[in-house]
Amino acid sequence: MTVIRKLVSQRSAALAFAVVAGLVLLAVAAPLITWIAGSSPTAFHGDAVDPGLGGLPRGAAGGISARHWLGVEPVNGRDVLARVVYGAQVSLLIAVLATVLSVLLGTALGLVAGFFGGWVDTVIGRTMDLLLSFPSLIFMIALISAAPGTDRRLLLVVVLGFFGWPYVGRIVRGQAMVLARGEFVAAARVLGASRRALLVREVLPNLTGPVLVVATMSIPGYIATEAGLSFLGVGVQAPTPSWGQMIATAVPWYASDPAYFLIPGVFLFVTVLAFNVLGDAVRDALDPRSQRR
Amino acid sequence: MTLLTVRDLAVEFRSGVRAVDGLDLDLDTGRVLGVVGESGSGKSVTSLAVLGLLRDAQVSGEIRFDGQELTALDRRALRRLRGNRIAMIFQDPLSCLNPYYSVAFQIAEAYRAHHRAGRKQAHRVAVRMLDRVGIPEPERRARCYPHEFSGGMRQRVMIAMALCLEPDLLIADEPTTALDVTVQAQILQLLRELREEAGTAIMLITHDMGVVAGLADQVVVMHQGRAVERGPVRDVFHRPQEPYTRGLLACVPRIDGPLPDRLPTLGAIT
Amino acid sequence: TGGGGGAAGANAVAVKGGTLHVLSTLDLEHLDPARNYVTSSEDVSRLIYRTLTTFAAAPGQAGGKVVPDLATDTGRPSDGAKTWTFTLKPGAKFEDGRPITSRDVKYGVERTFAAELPEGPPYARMWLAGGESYKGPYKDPAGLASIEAPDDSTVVFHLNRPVADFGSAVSLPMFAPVPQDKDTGVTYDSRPFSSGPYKIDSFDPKKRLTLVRNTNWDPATDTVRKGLPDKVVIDLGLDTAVVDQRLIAGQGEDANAVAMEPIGPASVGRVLTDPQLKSRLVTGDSINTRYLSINTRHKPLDDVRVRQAIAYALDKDALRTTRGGPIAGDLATSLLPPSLGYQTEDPYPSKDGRGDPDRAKALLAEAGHASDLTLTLDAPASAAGKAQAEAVQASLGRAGISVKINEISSSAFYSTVGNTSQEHDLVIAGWSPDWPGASTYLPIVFDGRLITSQGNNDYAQYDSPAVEAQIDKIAAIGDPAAAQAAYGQLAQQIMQDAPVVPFLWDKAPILVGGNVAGAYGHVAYVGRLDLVSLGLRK
Amino acid sequence: MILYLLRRLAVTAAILLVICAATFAIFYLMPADPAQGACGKACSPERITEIRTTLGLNHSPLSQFGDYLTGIVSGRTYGTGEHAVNCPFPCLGFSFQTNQPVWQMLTSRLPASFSIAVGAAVLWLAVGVAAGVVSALRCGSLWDRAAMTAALGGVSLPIYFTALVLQYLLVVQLDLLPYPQVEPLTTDPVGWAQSMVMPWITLAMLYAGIYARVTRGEMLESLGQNYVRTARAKGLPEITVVRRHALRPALMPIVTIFGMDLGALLGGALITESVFGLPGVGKLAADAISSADQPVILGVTLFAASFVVLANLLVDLVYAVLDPRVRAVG
Amino acid sequence: MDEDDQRDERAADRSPLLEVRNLVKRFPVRHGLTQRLAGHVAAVDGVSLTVGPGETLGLVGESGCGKSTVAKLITRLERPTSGSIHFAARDLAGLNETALRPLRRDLQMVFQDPFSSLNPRHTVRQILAGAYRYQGLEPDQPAEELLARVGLEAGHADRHPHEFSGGQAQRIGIARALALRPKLVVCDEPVSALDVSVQAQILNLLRDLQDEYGLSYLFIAHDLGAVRQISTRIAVMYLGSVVETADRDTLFAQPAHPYTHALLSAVPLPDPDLEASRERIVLHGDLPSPLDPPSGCRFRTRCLKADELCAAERPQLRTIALGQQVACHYPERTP
Ligand SMILES: Nc1ncnc2c1ncn2[C@@H]1O[C@H](COP(=O)(O)OP(=O)(O)OP(=O)(O)O)[C@@H](O)[C@H]1O
Ligand SMILES: Nc1ncnc2c1ncn2[C@@H]1O[C@H](COP(=O)(O)OP(=O)(O)OP(=O)(O)O)[C@@H](O)[C@H]1O
Ligand SMILES: [Mg+2]
Ligand SMILES: [Mg+2]
Repeated sequence: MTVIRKLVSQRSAALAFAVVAGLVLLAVAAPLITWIAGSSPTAFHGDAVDPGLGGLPRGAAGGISARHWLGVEPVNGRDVLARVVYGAQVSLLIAVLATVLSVLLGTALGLVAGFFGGWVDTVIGRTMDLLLSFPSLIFMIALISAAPGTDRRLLLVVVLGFFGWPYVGRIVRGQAMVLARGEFVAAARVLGASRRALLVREVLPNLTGPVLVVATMSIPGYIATEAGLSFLGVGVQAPTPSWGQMIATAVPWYASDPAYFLIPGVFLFVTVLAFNVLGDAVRDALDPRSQRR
Repeated sequence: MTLLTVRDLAVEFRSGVRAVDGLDLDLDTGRVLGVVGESGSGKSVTSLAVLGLLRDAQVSGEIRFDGQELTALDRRALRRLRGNRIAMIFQDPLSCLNPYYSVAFQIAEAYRAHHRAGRKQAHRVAVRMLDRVGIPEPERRARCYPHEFSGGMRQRVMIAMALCLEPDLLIADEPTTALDVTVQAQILQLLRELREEAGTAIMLITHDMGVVAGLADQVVVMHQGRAVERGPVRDVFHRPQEPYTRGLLACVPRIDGPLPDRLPTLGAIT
Repeated sequence: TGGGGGAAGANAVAVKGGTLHVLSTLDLEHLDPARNYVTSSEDVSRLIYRTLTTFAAAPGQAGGKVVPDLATDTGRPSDGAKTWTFTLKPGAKFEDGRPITSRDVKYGVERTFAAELPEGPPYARMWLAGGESYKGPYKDPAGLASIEAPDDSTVVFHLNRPVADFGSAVSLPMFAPVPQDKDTGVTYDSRPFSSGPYKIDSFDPKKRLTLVRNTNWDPATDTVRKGLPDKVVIDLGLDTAVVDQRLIAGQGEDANAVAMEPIGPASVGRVLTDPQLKSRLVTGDSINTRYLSINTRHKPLDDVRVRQAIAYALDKDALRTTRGGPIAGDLATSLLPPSLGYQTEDPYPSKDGRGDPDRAKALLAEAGHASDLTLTLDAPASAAGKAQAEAVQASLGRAGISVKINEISSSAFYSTVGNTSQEHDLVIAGWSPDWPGASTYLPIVFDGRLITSQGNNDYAQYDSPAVEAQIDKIAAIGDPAAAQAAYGQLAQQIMQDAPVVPFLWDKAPILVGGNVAGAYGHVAYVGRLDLVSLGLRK
Repeated sequence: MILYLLRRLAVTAAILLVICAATFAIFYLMPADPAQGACGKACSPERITEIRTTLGLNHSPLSQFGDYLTGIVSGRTYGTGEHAVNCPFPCLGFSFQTNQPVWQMLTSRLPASFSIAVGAAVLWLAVGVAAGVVSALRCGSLWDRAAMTAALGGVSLPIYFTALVLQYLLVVQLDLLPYPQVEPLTTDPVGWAQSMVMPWITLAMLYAGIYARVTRGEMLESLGQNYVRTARAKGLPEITVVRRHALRPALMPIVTIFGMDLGALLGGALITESVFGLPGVGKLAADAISSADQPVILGVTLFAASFVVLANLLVDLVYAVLDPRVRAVG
Repeated sequence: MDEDDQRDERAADRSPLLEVRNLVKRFPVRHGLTQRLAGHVAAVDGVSLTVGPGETLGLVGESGCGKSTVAKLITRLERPTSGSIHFAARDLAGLNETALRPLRRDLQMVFQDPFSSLNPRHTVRQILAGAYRYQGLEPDQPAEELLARVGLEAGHADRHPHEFSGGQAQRIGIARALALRPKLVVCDEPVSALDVSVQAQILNLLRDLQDEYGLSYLFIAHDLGAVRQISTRIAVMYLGSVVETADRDTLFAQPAHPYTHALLSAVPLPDPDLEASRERIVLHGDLPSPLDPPSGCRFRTRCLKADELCAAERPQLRTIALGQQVACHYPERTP
């Protein structure tokens, strides 16, 4: 709890926290927002675009109007606001779930590797090295495009989580290794603690800090990677919106309809930035050593 | 002749900690001043304050070295004084030596910072100093890196580095705390010899009353940033005036003399 | 915009020399004549090798006319169009100066039978007598007896059935001559031996093809190709936006450049609103029809009412907008485009082609599928493919049909949907006849007897005995005009069953650089520029 | 040391083998049939069988994998007879879509990737490390805060976003640069540089941010070390203290991440190359994936992984040279 | 050795609580980048010890001589390479963790670093409860009572370790060790990390607890003063082996091993006059590397008396006086 107090006492962190909270709210309240704005993320509005000009939105700045607060998509005239808020839902959910998955895997395996050492460590450590040396982006794309028919969102979570766990695992392993040599673990062993008790009761609670930090730090990474994969054409499938996919479809339009490109881009940037600031702040708050502000 | 005079020294950190609070010290040329006190009493901060090495801290009071007011010196002048006229050795010799450079390089570096000397010449000085502090095979060992030395050897290297410029004052901050007794005895012996040979004044910071007793002429007992008692070693050890000093002397279990059933302690449980 | 294929810089004079740049977003899939069966590759290969006949180098419908190329005429049929004789022009040479002989033509056609060289058109295998069992010259060096080369300049084809437009068929690259000693098998693809005005200097697939003048090409023997630039550089695999923007900016070398493909929807607005740019836009008609194919073998799509409901529901205008709006072509109302000279009335009309969801719902209700109808649409995983798929999704959604999109990698798209077990309910497809006319269209796409488990073209898996009988009947008609009229009726007959919903007759709006002359869209190359006529002004 | 090197190389080879096997396995899970891709539009069932035979797809996965590995070390031939396709050593597969050995495609793409990676690396190292050092020295100052905010911004910007905004500004709006194209350095140095500027900046913005932050952290760490205090106590000039005693140790972890980053980039900057349409290894991968050209995907994956793994090895060796603690015993 | 035990005045009538014989522990040592196996360190190289009921055996020696390893072997935090550890009539050396668990109640440990031996995430109450929990027992006394025993207040029970001073934290560590009412407590340098004044408090506390509960201690330290203060018998270690054991007073008055002698003379005395007059034996050189120990007598490289015999033959511990054993060919004191 002191962590949160420390966080809020920093202006930048408080701001980042507010942005993140706002985004989560935006994502959760997406149906409400679209209901208020009277739009839907999938409905076409052929009248809002000009087919004679290749489907460019009618009106200035990407068709921003009272009906479409953030304008419409070219060609099909879908409401950008609705897509942005629903996209937030998808992007955040994927990132959070991928984080959960990678943290679970990474913590469990890193803990076991660091604590037991020996061949267990060798096997897990080598696996992590292996995964880390994978050209993961290429691999993710190949993997995702190789598995048609499945729910892309689920697939993204699994793939991101799978390629992400070694980053968590490496940190946890290092920490667990130090902790396992700690005298309090020796003390518990002298008291007769079983290995499971040592892992779960003694070592694990001490990992919450570092795990919290990597988790916070990896969320922006996943948001960006999900967006990047969508950008490369293997993201969330239509008509479900995600920010990366919006940017990807906007790419050809960046010169003729910059607003369409900029709006999801700015949302993505701000989100990733906010999470990064927050991650930094969490790390500083948990690490008494660092006076790095 | 007084070499170092500290008057009303106060150090306050940005965090609000007042580590030193109105400290006075005097050290004569060629003498050894023992500064003792418990952990956190401000010994190290005092020594760093003398060298102007404190960061994030407000230093007030007078520090007069050989007639010069150090607090008034600009950075360049202070830098020229460091190493050259006032040298320092620290508690943990491993972390105080840069792991990336050979010990000879680090000694020569100190020499070259104050003398116009070529690499070769500085290296020769370094080897000579290593020899002088009792490192066997100095030629070969000069090219070694700190991690290849034992704790005692590293402290010898630190001493060699401190003494290569023949300073007037050596500040030794717990030079033997990290060492074993037999090695400590070696280092103390070395300091004794050096003091006799070179006449270097030493400010010896330690929490070990025995070390002070064996080396110092004068002693200052520090407690919570102040000097609670000062005087010639004999007086302070045999006739401590302050209860704190008395407690400090009594609570250390000794290897000689009568064996008390319970050790006297200083104050309440902390 | 309108028909006829506007020709930018038509009255400007192109001079000989210079380097022409072509900017392409695609790759040249195959340059080997045996495998070359994609319009853009065909267009490019016309610079490199010659065929017995070829299309006239002319804008508009005139370009659909087949004219002699290596041959002296468009072929002399005999034996009720079962035997076709061609005489080679004297003086035509390969890039090394050797004369082109009938044996080279015979060998070139024989190569197309080799399994190592797949993907080419099926006509030789279908029509040449004994073609079913011939395995190509690598396995069977004796050659195919039904191709005769009695002397150096005569080649005779013996067919297993009468083929009235065989003279058009030999315009395909597969009828290009290949000298046997220059055949490098599979690797011939990257360096075919030149008989046209240019030869390959270097080819880096997906990157760049550089063509330089073939000094042994004699313009006197060639009435079609102009061969003006000294060098043609084709950049491949560029981004659509980049091609558009480079040509819009038109600076430096890009003034000497043309686009290979139509401008992207995102650039339409900018080009059309700028008169200077608009003047550099060449719009070519094509004979391509795009349609939504409905798998008639899947339930409940076997019910014609459901298919008709889809035909009513489809918002053709939205689909066209994904391709750039009106400039991308006219809304299709029937199977055969007006550019082939057909009447076009829509059996499933709607206002402005926006679809009629109410009619659709009514039909669905009648068929008992008012709700809960979920269909899967196969779409290529390209930007355009996705945009079209979403448009289909949205417009059928209005009629209560929910559509799931199944993205398929572009390169595997046709082979996947051509696999009857892998194909889903709906496919966005289209057909461009191999030469103007319906004979390489309706009989191939809608003849249920041709459905194969793999490599299928009848994505609707439409199999109507009545239609098949009609196809056989038309095949026997000798008079081209009568055949054309009969195909028109056939098209209408097919439309009643709604196996496909045509939505667009393509046009190709293509940007050309300011210094390029002689640019026009060629109807046989889906409206894209006829590369053989291009030249630089200075 | 030689023994160690051999062992490391063996481990490296083993890792690559596993990566290779994993990638290979994925393609067996893939419903798309490589033969179907090569067969194309007008594909008859008989043809597909013949193609499968030529490609060896009728063998068991394991023996195909064996063939693949054999190909890498000794080259291989697809099909039989006079017109069989020869894929010389090192045969990372053969693309029947482009009719080129994958190795040839990779090597023809390498110069572009190399130019992008090395140029960007120089830029980000210069900017990132310098900014990080200054920030650490002026920790808490206005400059520090500004630089770190910028760095965080750089880290948070999606690459393709930066890339396109750059292109919009520099090319479309200001007309300062042409659209990136591939000009070989040797024939057209100016054109080469012009086309590289944007990829460099794009990548450098991201990595300079990362490096500035890491450098700052490491510098603060090393500035707090006792040996820095010793150096000051010796009376060394501050510049020497910083350069020799603080920066040098701080650079060690940077060497590690630099090696890894550069290794990964040499294996292709997927997004950057795709956005700017530069024909590097990354673009090759993207194209191969979109056209399901499996031999190429497999080859690129392996190729890119070898860079990472080799970079790993190299970093360790560099460490051994730079860090006497690692060097001495061994 | 049985005879020696019989001669031991305290343990004469009872069998020893802990009897360690020829304990050996080797660690593989890997080096550098290559992680090459450089050899084995014999951290403990044939140590024999006994601790009787109610007795405190002090174990002194310089850094790296293997004191902590002995402690870890006895508490079975490490598995011995060879040798036996008889405790409560069982040999701990070969037992597995499950078999050890009940025995652990009687054999507890206090660690050097008071903070790192307490789990920073647990409250004091949780830490103390762990003692029972890990044994599968219900706590028989509340945390407050345990705290009171070591001189802490009940209010401290719900705090986290970092809220305590070093001395207080060490008291918590002691309370934890005592929760199960063990017979023997191994204390591995329990006071070295503490300030002098706090050191005295902890030493007094240990003494009080011993009197109260009849505990035995194996008290490890490098500080001879502290060892003298608390021990009844003292063993001196050098490079993995015990070179001398003696009653406390004998050891300080008449050290028999040259190393013990040098060690005692190296301890600075807090008395300027004594310091000035005292005869100093300054050993030359460093402790040899345990990776590559000298042949014969381990101490010979630094010993003034060493000769060929010392290089050739490793001296065994032998009794030279009542309660005094020494491993030296030329002890200062002969029987
Ligand atoms: N950089 C700093 N910032 C804030 N407080 C500090 C800093 N350095 C030292 N202090 C505080 O100043 C006080 C005196 O510290 P100092 O290091 O001088 O003690 P010491 O007598 O040398 O103790 P020890 O024997 O443990 O070395 C301590 O309370 C310490 O917490
Ligand atoms: N796990 C281990 N692996 C390898 N060597 C070890 C291990 N533990 C201890 N050693 C080595 O064994 C020797 C004895 O170590 P030990 O910790 O027992 O010494 P100590 O007497 O307790 O020293 P200190 O006074 O520094 O605590 C040392 O040389 C040490 O380096
Ligand atoms: Mg200190
Ligand atoms: Mg120890």
